[in-house]
Amino acid sequence: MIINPAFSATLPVALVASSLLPGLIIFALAEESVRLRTALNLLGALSKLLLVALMLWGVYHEAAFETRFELLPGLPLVLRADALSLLFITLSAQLWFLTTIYAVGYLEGSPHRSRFFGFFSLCVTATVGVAMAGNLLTFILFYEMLTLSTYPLVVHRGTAVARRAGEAYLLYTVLGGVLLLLGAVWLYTLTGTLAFRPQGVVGDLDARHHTSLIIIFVLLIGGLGVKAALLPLHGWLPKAMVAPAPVSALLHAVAVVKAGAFGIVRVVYDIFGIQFAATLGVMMPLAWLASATIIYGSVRALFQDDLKRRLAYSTVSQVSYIALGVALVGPLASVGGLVHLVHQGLMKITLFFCAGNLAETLGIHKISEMNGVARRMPWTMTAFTVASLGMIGVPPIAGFISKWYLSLGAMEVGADWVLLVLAGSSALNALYFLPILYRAWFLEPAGDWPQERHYPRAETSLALLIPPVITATLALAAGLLASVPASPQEWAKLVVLREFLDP
Amino acid sequence: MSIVSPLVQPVLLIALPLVGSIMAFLLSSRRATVGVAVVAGNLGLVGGLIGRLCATGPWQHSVGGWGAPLGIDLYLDGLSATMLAMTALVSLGISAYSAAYFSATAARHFWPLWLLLLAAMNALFLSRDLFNLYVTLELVGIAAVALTAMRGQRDALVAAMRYLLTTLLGSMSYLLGVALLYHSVGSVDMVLIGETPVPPPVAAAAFALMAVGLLLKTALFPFHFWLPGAHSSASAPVSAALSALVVKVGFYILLRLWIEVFPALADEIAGLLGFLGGVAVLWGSLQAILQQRAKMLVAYSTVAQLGYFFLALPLVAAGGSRVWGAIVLLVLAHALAKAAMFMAAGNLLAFAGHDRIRDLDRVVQRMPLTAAALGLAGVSIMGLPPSGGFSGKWLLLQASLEQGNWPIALVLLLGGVLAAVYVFKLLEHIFTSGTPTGEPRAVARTMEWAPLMLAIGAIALGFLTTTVLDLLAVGEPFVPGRRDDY
Amino acid sequence: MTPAQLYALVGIGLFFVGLYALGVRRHLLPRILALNIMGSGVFVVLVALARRSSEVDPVPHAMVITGIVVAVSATALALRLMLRVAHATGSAQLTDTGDD
Amino acid sequence: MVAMTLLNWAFDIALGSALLWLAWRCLFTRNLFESVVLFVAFGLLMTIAWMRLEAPDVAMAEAAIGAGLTGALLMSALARLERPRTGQEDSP
Amino acid sequence: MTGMLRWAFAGLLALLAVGLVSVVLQIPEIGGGLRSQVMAQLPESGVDHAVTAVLLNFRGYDTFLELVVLLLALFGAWGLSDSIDEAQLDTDIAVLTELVAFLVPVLILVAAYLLWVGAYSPGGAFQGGAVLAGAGVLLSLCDPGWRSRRIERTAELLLVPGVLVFLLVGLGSMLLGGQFLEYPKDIAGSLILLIEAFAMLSIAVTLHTLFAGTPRVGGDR
Repeated sequence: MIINPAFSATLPVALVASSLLPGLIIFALAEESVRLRTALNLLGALSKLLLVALMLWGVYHEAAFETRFELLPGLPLVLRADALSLLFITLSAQLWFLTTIYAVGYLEGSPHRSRFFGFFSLCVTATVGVAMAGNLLTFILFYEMLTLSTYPLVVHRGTAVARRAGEAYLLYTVLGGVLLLLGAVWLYTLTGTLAFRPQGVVGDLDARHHTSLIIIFVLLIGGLGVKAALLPLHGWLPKAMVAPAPVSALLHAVAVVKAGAFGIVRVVYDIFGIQFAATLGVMMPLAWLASATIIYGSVRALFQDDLKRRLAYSTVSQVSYIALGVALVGPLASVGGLVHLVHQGLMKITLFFCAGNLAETLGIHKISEMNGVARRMPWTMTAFTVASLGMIGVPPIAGFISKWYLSLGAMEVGADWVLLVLAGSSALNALYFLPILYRAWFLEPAGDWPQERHYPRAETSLALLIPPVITATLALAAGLLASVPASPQEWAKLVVLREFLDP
Repeated sequence: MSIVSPLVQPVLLIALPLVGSIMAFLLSSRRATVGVAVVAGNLGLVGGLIGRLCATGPWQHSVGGWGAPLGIDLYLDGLSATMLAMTALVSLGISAYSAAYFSATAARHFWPLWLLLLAAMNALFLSRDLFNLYVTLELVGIAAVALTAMRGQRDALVAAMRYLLTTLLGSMSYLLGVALLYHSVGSVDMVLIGETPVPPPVAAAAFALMAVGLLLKTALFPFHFWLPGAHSSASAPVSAALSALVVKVGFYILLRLWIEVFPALADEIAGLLGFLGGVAVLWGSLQAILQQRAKMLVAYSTVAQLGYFFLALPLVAAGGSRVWGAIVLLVLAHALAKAAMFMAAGNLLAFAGHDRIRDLDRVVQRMPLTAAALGLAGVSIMGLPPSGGFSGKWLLLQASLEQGNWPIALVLLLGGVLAAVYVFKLLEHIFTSGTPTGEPRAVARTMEWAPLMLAIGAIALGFLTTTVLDLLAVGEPFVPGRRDDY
Repeated sequence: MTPAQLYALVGIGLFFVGLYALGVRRHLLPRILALNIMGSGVFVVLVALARRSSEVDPVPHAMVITGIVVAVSATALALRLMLRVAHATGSAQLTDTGDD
Repeated sequence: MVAMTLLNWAFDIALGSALLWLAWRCLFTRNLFESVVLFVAFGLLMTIAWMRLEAPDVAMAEAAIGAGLTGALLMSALARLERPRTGQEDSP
Repeated sequence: MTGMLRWAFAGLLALLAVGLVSVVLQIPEIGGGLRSQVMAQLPESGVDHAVTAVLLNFRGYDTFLELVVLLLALFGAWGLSDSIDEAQLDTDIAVLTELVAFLVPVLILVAAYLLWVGAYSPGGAFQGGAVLAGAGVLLSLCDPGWRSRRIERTAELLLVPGVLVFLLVGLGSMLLGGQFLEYPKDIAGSLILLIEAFAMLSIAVTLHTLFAGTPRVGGDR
């Protein structure tokens, strides 16, 4: 189908600008100008949603949206919207909108909000850039920008603990960045291009380079694995819990860990090409590593009493589903992995929203304090329940779809051991989520809450309540309506179709 | 390209700041106004020259109309133009900062010296006559020392004295080399010498003497002993000028000698200089990490960053002008970023009355612009994208991997990590609170904007990479003997 | 060996004598003198080598005159700086750590 | 004729070694005043050397600047150095 | 430096010296360097004395920058002047006074002569300027205050014309269509004399100022 080329070239830039410009303006705003700041945030978020809708429609009809700019000799900066990037963009655009609303409510009256929302917008800008990166150079550029723009959010509270968390975060991400850079440059010296193309760009390389390619693969996955919190590079994630709740939500559901996972998908699909990667023999080890991370994360989660830490380890576990799905080298498994990119986002952000609500409204940080909390905050806990059941994989919630496709994919490629991993992890999920639900719903409250605050209209401020309810609903919908067109599942199928079956 | 008036002459780059300096000396007030105006005019002139360069290609100006070897030739090509542009931009930032920074008494001494330094650097970048270069080198050195000493505090005076002895020693060594060359060629014009056969031992000795002299001035490890003291004890704008511009001067001459006069010899010592550069990167970064005072940290970071220029030299032999381009990119990026860092550090000092890193108290809240300048400059110093530092390092990394030169690749990466460590050692403390010491003093707006602008420049350089490389290629400065086409 | 070469060698001798003193002496005045003597050494080399041929090349002479003026300027500044260092630190030596 | 050249040689060698010796004494005597005086003397000998090298212009410059004014500068600096005031720090 | 190190240092330098000597002896004889060209162009230069021609014409740009160096040294010293006591040398040379009174006029004459003679025989602005400065130094020796009492203002205004006139002549020759410092052939000689005259004054004043102390211009007024 035909669209005006100028339009198709400006759209990606507009998408980036829709959060970059508000961010930059917000930096300049005075602390007090709350209205203007909120307006700007929402305006940016809404316009981004609009632009994404446009793109979805276009890409669904095979239109190409691309912008390039000569950054280094022979190495352009490329922003392109294809099916895979849109899967990620759509997620981040929606969740950014909700998280903004949530953050406005959450940070009400707290200091340095201009700085916070400024970096918050930069963070989303970087995420969108990562999603739309048309070559590895562009990807790296926004990937590092993501690191730099999230650091101030992690240390936002300015306490010594926050500083140490920031140090840990930097230590991991900077080293990851170095691996990524080395891998990218090395790859470029071999192939002369860093473009992302279906079926990859290295397939036709001389066989004597294969060892180098394997090392490069390890370097790239190592660099991306840091943000994707792959074992053993996950250390920073639980520490980063000191950040304010909206940050944790964004970090875990959308921005950071997903950027890593998404990068892994990109490298496997569009740099190496999944078939070629399989022939290199690097996919099975990745599958093993992902499985190990899945189990390890779940086990560690079991022993955390701090709610956010337990959720963090749960993230470590869940994000690896994506890598696993990709690493299994089969259409169905890939669908499972990709769709989990979205599903885990919806569910995990719900859980963090709820955790934030508990902390804000009742001062609850520990699971042991949660007895009977559902009576005080039914809506919050309902959302929490839906999300955690989804994590466990209870039909018809989104998580079930992911695990279903992963299992099918595993059987399809004859990797039956994966079923054990999935079953084990689901069991562990149940073991660390169900007790929480039991406490919340069926136990008697143990006297007063640590720090209770009352709100006139509802169990907590509406800005805090509405987002989790919506995301929970979305998680449910994603499961129930999995097979309507343009649902995450169908979209993931579209991506996989274009990766596997196109000539 | 635009039509450029033929009145745009290289000589004006020397005349204008010189006259400005004399005015600043004779005037009894409004020195800063004159100074900033002159530096802005200088930037305009450089812009005009670059326009003319792109329009008509490189050209030379034979002073006195005699031409080499009898006379002295000024020469403008992509390389000199780039260095002039770097100097003009950074000087403007520094001047804007200084206008607010100095008390009337200090300004009385600062502006004449500073404008004269600018004139001297412009003259140096335009000259291709080895003896004339000696005179300009002395001008630059003496002006730099006088500016360092100007602050008048004990540490500044001692550092300036050591700097003076070092720079004079360097000049002497350089001049002896020139003497040997003159008497074996009968000319001090670079290109003519490059074309005339010189007995190998003489050439080697001359190159060694000149190179050592220039390395002393460029503070390549182990000749860096004078740098941290001088660069950290001078007043902030002076530190910025020293670190961003003055140390580059020696490197520029070395680069010209390398290409024009001693290509064969140069390839032989490339390995040694590359090794020293690598050591400088690691040693300087480690020292920077260990420092407790912001300005010392930034000064040692200069030692490290200078190392990169030499680290890359072994790649030149095989990589040719692309590697030179990457090196010059790093020079530019460092000039912008380091000037910004020193001025930002100066703001911390002026604001808190100290620059102990541990006690920087929530600077980011109180001086967001300065914090932003530190951050953005840091991005370029660390070599993170998008920034001039990144572009340069990427190109070098690419060259070193293409040539299978892993040691250099690893030093490049390791240097980046260490840089991240010391940059964030600074940054993390501006986010978290230390123990406030004394009543903070307000800092003038321009003193916050100037470094921020330069830091943004360092970032923007990442997007202008190809433009800069094109400008640099005008007249093929990296191809020996190219310049006598004119 | 010609007289010209003899003087050239003397020049090199002066250069290194000065260099040695610069490295060894602590007090600033001898160090400044050392730099001057190194300079004289270089100038002698410059002029002496021109003397080798029967008709003398005037260009090195001009260069040396320039050099002498540059040297006296530098010396004046160096002495001034030395006095300030002496007043500030109480001794005309570079006490703290640093060169050689 | 031969005697003449021999004489010249003898003179040049004597002058050269005198220069080196003066330089050495000037730089390594412990007495600052002495070294300044020796430096001036060195300058005067240099003047003769310049004449021997057929560089009268340089000789004049050396006599006037190298020996004369530098000597004066050194003397005044020395005089001020010998009476150092209490090492007070100067304000920036 | 400890004795051991001293010896090592000395040994190293000795080695380098020997090496350099051997190199110098290998420098080829290239027949008078630029002499032939200088002599060929001398008639064009406006003066008859080769060295002056090189200094003020062929390599006049170096000389111009050299004047800038002098000025720079002055600025530098000025920047350091704040706290150095300008108290004069308490040398008791009253006996000299008569001698000086006789010597100073002579020196001034000598300077003028050197300047004039520079055009066709050894001599010139620098030598003359130095002699003039020497006269000033002698005066300061027996009457430290003379300058600040007599000619302070003029003296300080005389610091800069050396450079300025040189610069103006250079730029002027560009306006006349030449290159920087490309004097019109017919008036080259007089231009050079003009430049040298001002240069001599500035050199003298600068050198004397460097000796006697620092100027009181600009903000000091």
